Amino acid sequence: MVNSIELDLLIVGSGLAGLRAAIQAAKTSSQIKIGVISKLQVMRSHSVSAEGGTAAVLYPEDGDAIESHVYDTVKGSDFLGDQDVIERLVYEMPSEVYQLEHWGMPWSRREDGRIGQRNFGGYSFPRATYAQDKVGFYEMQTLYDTCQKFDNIEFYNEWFVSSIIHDGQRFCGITAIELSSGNFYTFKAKALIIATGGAGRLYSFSTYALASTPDGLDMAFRAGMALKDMEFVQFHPTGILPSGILITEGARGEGGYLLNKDGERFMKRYAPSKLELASRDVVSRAMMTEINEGRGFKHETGVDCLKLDLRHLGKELIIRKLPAIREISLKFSGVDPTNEPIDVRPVCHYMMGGIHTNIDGATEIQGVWAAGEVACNSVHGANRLGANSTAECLVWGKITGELAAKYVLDGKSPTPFPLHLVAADEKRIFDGIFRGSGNVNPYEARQELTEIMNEKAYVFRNERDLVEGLKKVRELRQKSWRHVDDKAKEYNTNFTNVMELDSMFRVAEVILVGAIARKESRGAHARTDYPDRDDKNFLHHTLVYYDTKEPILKTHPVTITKYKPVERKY
Amino acid sequence: MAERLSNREGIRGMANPTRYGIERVAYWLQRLTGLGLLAYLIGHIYETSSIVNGKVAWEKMLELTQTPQGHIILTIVIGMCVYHTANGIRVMLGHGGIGVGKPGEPEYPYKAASLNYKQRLCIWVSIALAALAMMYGAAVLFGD
Amino acid sequence: MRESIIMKIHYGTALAAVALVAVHILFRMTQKFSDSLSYQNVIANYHFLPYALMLEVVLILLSVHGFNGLRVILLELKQGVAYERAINYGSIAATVALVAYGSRTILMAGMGMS
Amino acid sequence: MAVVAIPKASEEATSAPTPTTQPNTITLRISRFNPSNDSLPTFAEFKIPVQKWTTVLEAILHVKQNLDHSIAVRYSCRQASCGSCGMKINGKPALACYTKISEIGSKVVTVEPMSNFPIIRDLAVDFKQLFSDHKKMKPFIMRDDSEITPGTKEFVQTPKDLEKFLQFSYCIKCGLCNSACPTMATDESFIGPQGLAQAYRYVADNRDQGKKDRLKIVDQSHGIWRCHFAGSCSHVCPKGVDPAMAIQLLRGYLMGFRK
Ligand SMILES: Cc1cc2nc3c(=O)[nH]c(=O)nc-3n(C[C@H](O)[C@H](O)[C@H](O)COP(=O)(O)OP(=O)(O)OC[C@H]3O[C@@H](n4cnc5c(N)ncnc54)[C@H](O)[C@@H]3O)c2cc1C
Ligand code: HEM
Ligand code: SF4
Ligand code: F3S
Ligand code: FES
Repeated sequence: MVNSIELDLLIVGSGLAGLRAAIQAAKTSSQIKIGVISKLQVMRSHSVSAEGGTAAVLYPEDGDAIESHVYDTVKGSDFLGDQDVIERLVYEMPSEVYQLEHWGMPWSRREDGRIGQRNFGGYSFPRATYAQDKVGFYEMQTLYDTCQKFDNIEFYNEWFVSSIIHDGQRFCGITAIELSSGNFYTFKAKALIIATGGAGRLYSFSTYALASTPDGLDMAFRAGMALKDMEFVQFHPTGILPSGILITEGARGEGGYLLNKDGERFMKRYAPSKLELASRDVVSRAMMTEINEGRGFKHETGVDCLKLDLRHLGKELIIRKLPAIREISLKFSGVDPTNEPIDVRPVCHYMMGGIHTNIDGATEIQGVWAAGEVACNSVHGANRLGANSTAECLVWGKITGELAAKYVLDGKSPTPFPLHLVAADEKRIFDGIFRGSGNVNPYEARQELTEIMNEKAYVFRNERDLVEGLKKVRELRQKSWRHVDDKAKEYNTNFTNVMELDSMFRVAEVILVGAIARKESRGAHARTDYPDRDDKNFLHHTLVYYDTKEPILKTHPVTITKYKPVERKY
Repeated sequence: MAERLSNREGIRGMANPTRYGIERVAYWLQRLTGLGLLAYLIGHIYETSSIVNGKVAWEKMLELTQTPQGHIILTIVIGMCVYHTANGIRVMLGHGGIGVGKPGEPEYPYKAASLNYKQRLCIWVSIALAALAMMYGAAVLFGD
Repeated sequence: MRESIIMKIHYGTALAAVALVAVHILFRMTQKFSDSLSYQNVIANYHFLPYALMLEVVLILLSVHGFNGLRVILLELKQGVAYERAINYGSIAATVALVAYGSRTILMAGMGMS
Repeated sequence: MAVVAIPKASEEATSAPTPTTQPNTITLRISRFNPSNDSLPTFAEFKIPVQKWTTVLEAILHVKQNLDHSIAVRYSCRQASCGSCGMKINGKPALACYTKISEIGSKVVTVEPMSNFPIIRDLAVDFKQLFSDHKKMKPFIMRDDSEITPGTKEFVQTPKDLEKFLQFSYCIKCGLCNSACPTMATDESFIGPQGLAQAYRYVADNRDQGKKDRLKIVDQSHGIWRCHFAGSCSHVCPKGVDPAMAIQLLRGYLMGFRK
């Protein structure tokens, strides 16, 4: 018999989006029971690593403007962002910043006691609101701590959610494993918010937390929801070697230079006006071009890289404004940025794509919303601007939290719970994975998969590589890695790791399929064989649906309100 | 059993002063000397109570303490008393938030401001004072 | 009682004791240490009322401080409602007992009952 | 045009990070214990290769991935910002992802679960008490107008005001302080340095008005007075939070030394 827990609203994921949604739902009604379920403990989600800032228009009196933020984002998205969605983000953001401030967020301050903002890539005004260089951490802490005010939010720490259960139209519940005991549970509820974050661990060189695997994307995908625009993967220009830990764009925002082997600030040749602060896709491509043309450095690990120079900023500024950067490079690379440049290389950093939602974050299943990085409401289009993602998490956390709570209060009569789906899922994971057998080490398979992605679907892509990558992924997937050698029930992360791998294969395939189909270069998706943007044939979103054989591709129109696509220059 | 399941370090962990720097040693000494002084206080009151039983009883009691062992114990008590008093005053001020440093933005590699040199100096001074007092006391006691 | 009040007493007794214990020890130093402990001298001390009173005060201060210190240690060693209640009342009882026993000496020696 | 020239497919150089320097070999001893099957923890030993930048977490994951899949260990960010990977490394509490094998200076590295937390399995420990004590400290801004209305701007807070509590906001809830504290070693009801430091973090925030409430909460028989300023918490804190300072400053209010 499967254990069962009944709640009103389920939120899967305790990152920024999940926590913001929980607070909003709890504020909307103290009557509904809210469960925040995460495979990690609270405050361990990837969001704590966000460093640089959160974009918002706070100072119109100093020259910033809503329209400017909207246009910067539209342009950053290479015109693939839905403009109504972008407007919503920009309009909602200032109050989110103030709300966080009222909840205790330690935003860095100007001398006059007002909130501080810094420069960020792709913006025409310094509007990245910052709290040193630990923005995501402080936001998480503020939200988590604020959650403690509410008695109707319950945290389920270290529960691995495996599937979404619905009756074809309406949401019914989820299945999950409690890690500490290993027991399998059903959660029944009226509404669900998926906030499981990004999936950057699909790449071997990545800024993401080790837990950022596509389980959430995959559970929605398997449940019949579309994944949208998955081919757009952002590569951040400055991942430190050898670990791939992020050096925030704030480092360039404060005035850092990128240098090649000749000591040249090469960005002047690629983006003469914005230089290092052009949008990320542009900078990453410039860096890979420098490296490919032989002007890179060789790191002692054998990897090609370039240098990020902060020395001219002065020790005082670095310590005050970029303490975490200094700490990371001292600790993990043994380099003190106050007197030595840092070795960096473009690194997998963000997924523009995600679960297809509308402007409200609603998915195609009634009662299911998605928020944060896992969702794709098309606010980022083909390339996200830095500092817009934590913003997205906050805004759609709030929106979906409120809508889901209201939906619960509306109290549609429950449909009979499809117990057979629970049984099927139990069979899938316990018979198919836990009791599986084989001789391929799943961890080696995972390593190989992520290396294929890194090689074949990196900053520059082409037909041959992508097709070969897809073929390799499919071959690898056929191998017998689907087994769990750890037979214990308690805290069996071997088991969850293999489930994660299972989801990685499906989502990697979606990325490759989408990338092959998009025969143009737009935003983060740069094809050497189709170097130009093609608005005639590809100004649309990619939707991918699950099918037992091969994923099914569809398209979806882009919403354009004010800004017609033009050529993108920085 | 419960102790193991909760994985608490237990008394041995509490009473092990070796791992976390001089502040932990100071804590440990404060406890030890506190307990030692309490034991002495009880003994001392028992000792002095003999006076109500007359001169003979009193002198018999005194004799008991005026042995080399008795002198060693008294010397230790002197040391304990001085250390516990001096360090006690440091701890008391610390508990009131005095001399524990000022909050700021710590720089990596982090050094806790509350474990500052003033605190460490005071600890060493307490230990040194106790040692001096013990030497003086021993000189007086054994000098007789 | 609020813990802060108890602990203020703990610190207060300690501070007051510092001064008084110093006097007590200095009395031992007014002459050769062993002479100071001769029966006559000690009895004379007890008959000197201010000194006897001071001894009484020191006795109370140190008993309160010492047994409260012991209570703190014991509270930290083990937890449980019954245990903690026993420790709390036990330490009060021990304090009272020690003070009573010590006062008996001071009283009897001071009144010249021996 | 500022668009980046895209190289021909053939010109692309792809390079996966493959180390070229020679690895060292060390012995990693991992404490193994599953309370439902075992009566006592045991050690499993592994010989593994390490580079100069290899962290203890990477070493453990190397074992998990290649030698024994069943090791239970908690991790996430691998950059000392999530607080998952606290454990005892050669006897002292530390973050595994923040301790390089090369800085330990020993050929044998022993990892055990943090003390003072119940063991779930192997290196993974139970944080229920820490989270619930944190919640008891009312770790949020207490004032009537903490929800904004249209047009609300920020509460003014100068960099100086910020400095009074920012340091204590660094806490990543890793629990190392609680595992080092001597009171925690025996006192199951003690709030612990993590919670007490967070109580001070909010008290010291000029936007907060909940000082009285929180002082009352910590002023209990297993509250703030069970800290003896042993400093071990600050000694092991990986983020420079300095809980010992926070606790003494908070107690300053109760002692009447601070207003
Ligand atoms: C290093 C780095 C720096 C960044 N800096 C910035 C920045 O400066 N500004 C900015 O705007 N953005 C930044 N970003 C992006 C931003 O941090 C993320 O997009 C955002 O934090 C995502 O938050 P989230 O709430 O969607 O998901 P996450 O924080 O990733 O949370 C996902 C949650 O889902 C849970 N989960 C996942 N799968 C399951 C499952 N199967 N069962 C149960 N639970 C599950 C996880 O446990 C976790 O709690 C940065 C990203 C990186 C990698
Ligand atoms: C006269 C000077 C003294 C001073 C200034 C003093 C000060 C202190 C202080 C500040 C503490 C609290 C330590 C803490 O909470 O961490 C303490 C604890 C203690 N004191 Fe004293 N004390 C003195 C004398 C004595 C004497 C004479 C005795 C014996 C009767 C004694 C017994 C104890 C005990 C048992 C403790 C508990 C130890 C602990 O909690 O660690 N003290 N003292
Ligand atoms: S205070 Fe420091 S050691 Fe304690 S939980 Fe917070 S970060 Fe960890
Ligand atoms: S180690 Fe414990 S005793 Fe106090 S100073 Fe830190 S909480
Ligand atoms: S893994 Fe996040 S702190 Fe070590």
